[in-house]
Amino acid sequence: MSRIGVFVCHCGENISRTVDVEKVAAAAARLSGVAYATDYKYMCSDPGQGLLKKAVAEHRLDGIVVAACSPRMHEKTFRNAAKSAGLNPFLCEMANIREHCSWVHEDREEATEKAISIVTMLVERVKKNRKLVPITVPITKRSLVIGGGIAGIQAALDIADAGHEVVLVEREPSIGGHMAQLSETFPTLDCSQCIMTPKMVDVANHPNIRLYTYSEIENVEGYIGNFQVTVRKKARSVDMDKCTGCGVCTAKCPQKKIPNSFDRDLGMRPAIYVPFPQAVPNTPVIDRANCTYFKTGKCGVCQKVCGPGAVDYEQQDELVVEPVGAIVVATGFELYDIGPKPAGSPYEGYGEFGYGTIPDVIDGLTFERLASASGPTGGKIVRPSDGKEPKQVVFIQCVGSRAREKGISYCSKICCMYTAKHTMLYHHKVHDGQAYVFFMDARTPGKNYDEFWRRSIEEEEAVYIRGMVSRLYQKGDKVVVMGSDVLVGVQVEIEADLVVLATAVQARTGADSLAQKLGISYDKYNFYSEAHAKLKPVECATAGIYLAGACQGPKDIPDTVSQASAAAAKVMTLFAKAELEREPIVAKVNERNCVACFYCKKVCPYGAVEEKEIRDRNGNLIRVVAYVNPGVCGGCGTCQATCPSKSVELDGYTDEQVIAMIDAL
Amino acid sequence: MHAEKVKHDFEPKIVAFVCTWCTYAGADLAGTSRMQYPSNVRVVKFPCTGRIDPVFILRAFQKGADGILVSGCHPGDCHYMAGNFHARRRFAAFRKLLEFVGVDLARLQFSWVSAAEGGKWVEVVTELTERIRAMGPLEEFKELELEECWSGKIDTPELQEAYKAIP
Amino acid sequence: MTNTAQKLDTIPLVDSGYWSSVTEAIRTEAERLLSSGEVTAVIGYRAGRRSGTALPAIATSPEQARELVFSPGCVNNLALYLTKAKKDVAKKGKVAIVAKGCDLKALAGLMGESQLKREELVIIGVACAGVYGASADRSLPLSEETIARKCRECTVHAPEGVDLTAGSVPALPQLSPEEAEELARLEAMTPRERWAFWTEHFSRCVRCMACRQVCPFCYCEQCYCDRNRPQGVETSPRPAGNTAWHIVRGMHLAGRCAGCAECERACPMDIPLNLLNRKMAQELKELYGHEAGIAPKEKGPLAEYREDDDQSFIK
Amino acid sequence: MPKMITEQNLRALIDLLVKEGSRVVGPKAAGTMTLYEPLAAGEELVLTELPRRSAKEAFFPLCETILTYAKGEEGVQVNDIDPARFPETVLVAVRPCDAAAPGILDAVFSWDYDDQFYQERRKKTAIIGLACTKADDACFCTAVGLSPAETQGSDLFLTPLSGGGFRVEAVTEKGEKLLARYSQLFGEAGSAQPLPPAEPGGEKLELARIKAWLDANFESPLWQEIADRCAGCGACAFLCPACHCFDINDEGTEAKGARRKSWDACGFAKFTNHASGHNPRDAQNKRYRNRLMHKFKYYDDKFGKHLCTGCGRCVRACPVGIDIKAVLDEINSK
Repeated sequence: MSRIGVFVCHCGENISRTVDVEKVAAAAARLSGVAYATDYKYMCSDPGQGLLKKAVAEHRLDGIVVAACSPRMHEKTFRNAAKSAGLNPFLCEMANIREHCSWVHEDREEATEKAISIVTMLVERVKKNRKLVPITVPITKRSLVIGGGIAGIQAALDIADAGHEVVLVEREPSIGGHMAQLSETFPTLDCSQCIMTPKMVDVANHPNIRLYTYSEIENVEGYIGNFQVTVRKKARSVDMDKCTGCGVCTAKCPQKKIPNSFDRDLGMRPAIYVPFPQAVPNTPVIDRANCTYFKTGKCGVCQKVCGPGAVDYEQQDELVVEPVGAIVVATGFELYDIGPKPAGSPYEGYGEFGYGTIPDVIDGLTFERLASASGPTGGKIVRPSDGKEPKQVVFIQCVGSRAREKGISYCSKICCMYTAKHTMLYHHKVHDGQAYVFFMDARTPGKNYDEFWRRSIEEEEAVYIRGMVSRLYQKGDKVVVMGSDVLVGVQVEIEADLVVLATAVQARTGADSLAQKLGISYDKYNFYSEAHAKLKPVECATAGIYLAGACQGPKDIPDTVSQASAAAAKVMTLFAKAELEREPIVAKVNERNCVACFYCKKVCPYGAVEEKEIRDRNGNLIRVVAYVNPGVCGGCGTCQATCPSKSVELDGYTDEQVIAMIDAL
Repeated sequence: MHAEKVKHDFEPKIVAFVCTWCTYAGADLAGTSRMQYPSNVRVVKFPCTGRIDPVFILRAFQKGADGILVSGCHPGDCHYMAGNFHARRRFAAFRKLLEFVGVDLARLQFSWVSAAEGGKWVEVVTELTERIRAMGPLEEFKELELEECWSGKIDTPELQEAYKAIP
Repeated sequence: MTNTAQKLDTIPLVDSGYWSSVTEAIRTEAERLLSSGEVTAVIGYRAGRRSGTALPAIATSPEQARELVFSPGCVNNLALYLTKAKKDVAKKGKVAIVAKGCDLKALAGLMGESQLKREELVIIGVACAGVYGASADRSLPLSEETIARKCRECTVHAPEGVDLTAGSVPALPQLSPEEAEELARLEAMTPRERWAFWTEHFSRCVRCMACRQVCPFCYCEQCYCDRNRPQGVETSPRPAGNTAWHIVRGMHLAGRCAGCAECERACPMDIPLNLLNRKMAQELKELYGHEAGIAPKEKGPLAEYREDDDQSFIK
Repeated sequence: MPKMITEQNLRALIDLLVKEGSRVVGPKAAGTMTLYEPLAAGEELVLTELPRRSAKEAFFPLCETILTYAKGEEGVQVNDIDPARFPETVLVAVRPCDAAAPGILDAVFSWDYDDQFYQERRKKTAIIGLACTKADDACFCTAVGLSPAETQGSDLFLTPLSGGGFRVEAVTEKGEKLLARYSQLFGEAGSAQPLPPAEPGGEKLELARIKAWLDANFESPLWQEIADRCAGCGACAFLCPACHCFDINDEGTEAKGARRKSWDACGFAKFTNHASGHNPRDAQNKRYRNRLMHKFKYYDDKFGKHLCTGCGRCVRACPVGIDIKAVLDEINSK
């Protein structure tokens, strides 16, 4: 006979307001196998936990049901309390009578009745719970960082500085990401490159960092502490070991008219190129799609001029397998394309803003390149159409962001600040120019942010117009901006020389397919999901994978760097242990009953099921059975539901436990 | 204005088999958002819909459930990558079998409710409860549960009374 | 005239020479296999004591091979004897098996479930004209009246992928698909009517487990429905437990059943069990294009998925 | 002077018995077959076919509840099923092979343990037997010492008459009482001749010889040979009029439930499975051997009877064609 203890929590009044907790405790006390039942104001408080521990000893309890909030909230708390009372923590269960009962029902009688029935089900379940012991698995103390922007760089440097090897994988030929494209940064107006490039160099020189640029993640297998990551090193056509970075090839390349995407297509680059002068590594890459040699088989100039003989047209993609114990995902963002609705995109476009058809309508990142001293115009702000200095510039905020009708309802977070910065940069460079900003409201929560924004208005003379723009059109060499000023209540029409759109930050194209390789979840905008919005903002629900930067959601640089360091800290925490302890919610095979049909193996999403040979003392094969690798098993239980004879069972969710609950209905 | 609480003649037993990551969390969200829904539903938590054995559905019907909800993560959102895909096929097949045996499928609801869809949880549970309330108790299984083979049937009223007390 | 109709029903589907030629082919091959030592046993049929009956036989010597027969009484799916449920036969070593088309599907299914290896098996395929139904009058020849329901819709008279085919398929008339018609009749009923149909049948079930024991796919060491901790399905032969048992059985066989209808034939209470299996097969074909065939499949329809599988039933 | 009853009156007798509150059980159409089932009216009686299941169910139900329990405020409450309340039953048109069975089973159900459930039902049941006038190739009652006209086991025995109706014979006191009580329905037999009894074919068995062989052949290749074919189901045992093994199961939860007794079969792999996991009859050959030994040796050793009435049901039902008569023939010839 079981000796279960039932503890009914009032949760202040959160539960007791609608549930008669005393009645629940009294009903629980009458249940078969319940040795003790009580109610208490706050079970999660110290005295509450103390009460539980005392009861375990006094009443020799062998199982506990805490009827309180969601197990997602406090299961750990109470299992730890049970553990410190000398009970196996897995003999403690929570009956959710708050989120699933008191908060969602008003009728006291009904809610009380439901609470009693929830407690009854959990009591029956606990009777069938078994003691479980945490599983330990070894940890490979190397880390993978995906993405070489500021987030990835920061995370990689922190982990590497702690003495652990880091594999940093970047898709582009150089690390640096979006931050390398920026001119100056808010709210201090530091030169982005000045603070960024030293970090890039640190990465290149760090003995603990193995850098793969122009590379992508091909495949990820394994689990926390033991991932096997396959990296595809795309053919660069230049041997990185031989190349000295002298730059002769790029200078001699006859094909020079290729729009440079790093400069938002404003500048041109050759077919063999480094994306920007401070690139790390400073090794060129051949853009095979635009290279004459690759297109026609003729040319070959770069190879001829290369002193060290580094140019290699025959180079193939290479697959490298890296064993790592933790993964930091820092793949960043891209900007919302505001042209006419692209085919297949879930978002409505902004055809009415003429982007792509009116040359002097640009986005914020393009403006950054115009304002950048190392940009295509050398930092001179000119119009793309005719190279003239614009005297009236209209900035439009929330283009795409917070536009539910266009398919995106979130705030991109950084646009208010960078637009304020843009008006300043513009005013610094074009003293007689006038900046106008159409905005919904200014969001400036951050250290020195509001001051910065006010300065753009008060000192840098930007004119902020609260209202939305309805249409843009070309009139002569001007772009007419038609909008409304909702404060004054009038229609506004401005003949601008240049229009800058603060377009929404969105997840990278292909973010979903990377997530599927990694086995992490993502939201409907393809931003990666953290395990808990508040308490686990860096961890993914998939153990051993952490998030840094804008791949999780729009972020500015300070937040990105903070999160990157936090992710690094999480990795270091993991690596601080010799072995990893994991929840023992894993499947186990009953070898006696297993008939080796291997349906479990066919359905296991983790590839955790292996074929195990059972041999006699002389080594003769008796039979083959299934074996679940506890380190690899994710604990979903699909195997058990599929196994016809239930010869594989998921600890913590056994048939006995489930059927006990059903029978207690 | 506070609406008068309506008392119904029949309050169905509704059982919900849910995964812990999406639907259980969605139901939690409905709670933290203080949404209101009928109190008929009893939740049985699983790690994943992939763990939900059709036997559980059958057993719950046998043990008195008038309606059953099975709910998990939307396709592509499974915490375990593919558990819900396997579950989807399994239940697509199982519901056909139940239907063929004569179970009215209006009593068996499947849904995807994400951790963010507290509102959808409320909607699904409310709709199912109301539907079953209108349909009345699931007599088929309840009658069957009391049935005996002729030779083991207890004919006297006293024994029948005693017998009825058995689950 | 009813008389003529009656006669049409009882006209032999094949002439008796067909049976003896298949029998002779099986005997010759079995004798060869056993005397050469290629196999240690041949699983086939021999004649029963009662006229018109045949029963599974395991021939281990050339003399016993001469006793093998093929007749309309050879109703059993011998694939059963290669499963783990029949460990004793497996112990005999490499074996040969006589298999009708429907049995071949079961063999393929077992191979897909890692229970058999093709290379460890000699298959003597039978060019099969059909066998008796469970209630047939065995004093009559195989005719439209006496043929088993499953054989009326057989699509695998000629075996494929076998080591030797015994006999050749005679010309056979098209027979009306009785089982398909019965299935359609049930599908057209209301749920209440179907419930009445099935619960009446299930209430007669005595839980003799013949359906399970003759099923080539019920090779579990420990049947789920025999468990008592937990008791997922009541073991007592009461209508409730019987219904649960047959539903669970139907589900466990969904996507695996090869359609041999042995469960139905073995049932002493005449429960039309194959209708359940057939219904599931039909649904899985419609939903996922799955069909039991004579080529082993790596995964069954319920062990795989497509991201765009139908989910119109999910809210 | 022998009595007779017309078919019409036989049906009227059933109607009358039902009206008086008796449970009347007899062959009744059930789907594709005939089964012994309670009759609501005389017209339901089927006289042409041997029921698929035996009549043992009337004494030894397929599944019966022996107690129920519920845990309440004052501890566990147990409700024992009281056999005294079992209904008075008349079994009608029982074939000799079925009628002979209770006479065999009485021994075991009143041996070391008095099975009240069986005995009470037995006491309250009157059996009206019916002679067989046709047999099929599975029937072998004559081979095991019975016959299609055997009256043993019946209280009242009916033999079909050539001109219709049945000659009626009171075999026991119970039968005579029935005859007296409903005398209005019975007439004088007159000169109508009984139809000749059926003649089951097949070899006669020397049961003593068979037993002698069984005594000496606990180990024999025969058992493995049969086991190789046996699928391990319970069809034979469940249809057999003499098989009487049962299992007792508690079904329900800790809070409430029922203890049920239901048929079991020695062919099942888990039949002798111990709680420890040990299974003394761990292979099918041991199980089939036990089946035959129990029927023709152990029961004989203990009670001087054999557990077979030659009804042939197991022969007809075995899905893998195991024919107990053929097995006995083989042993007989050894």
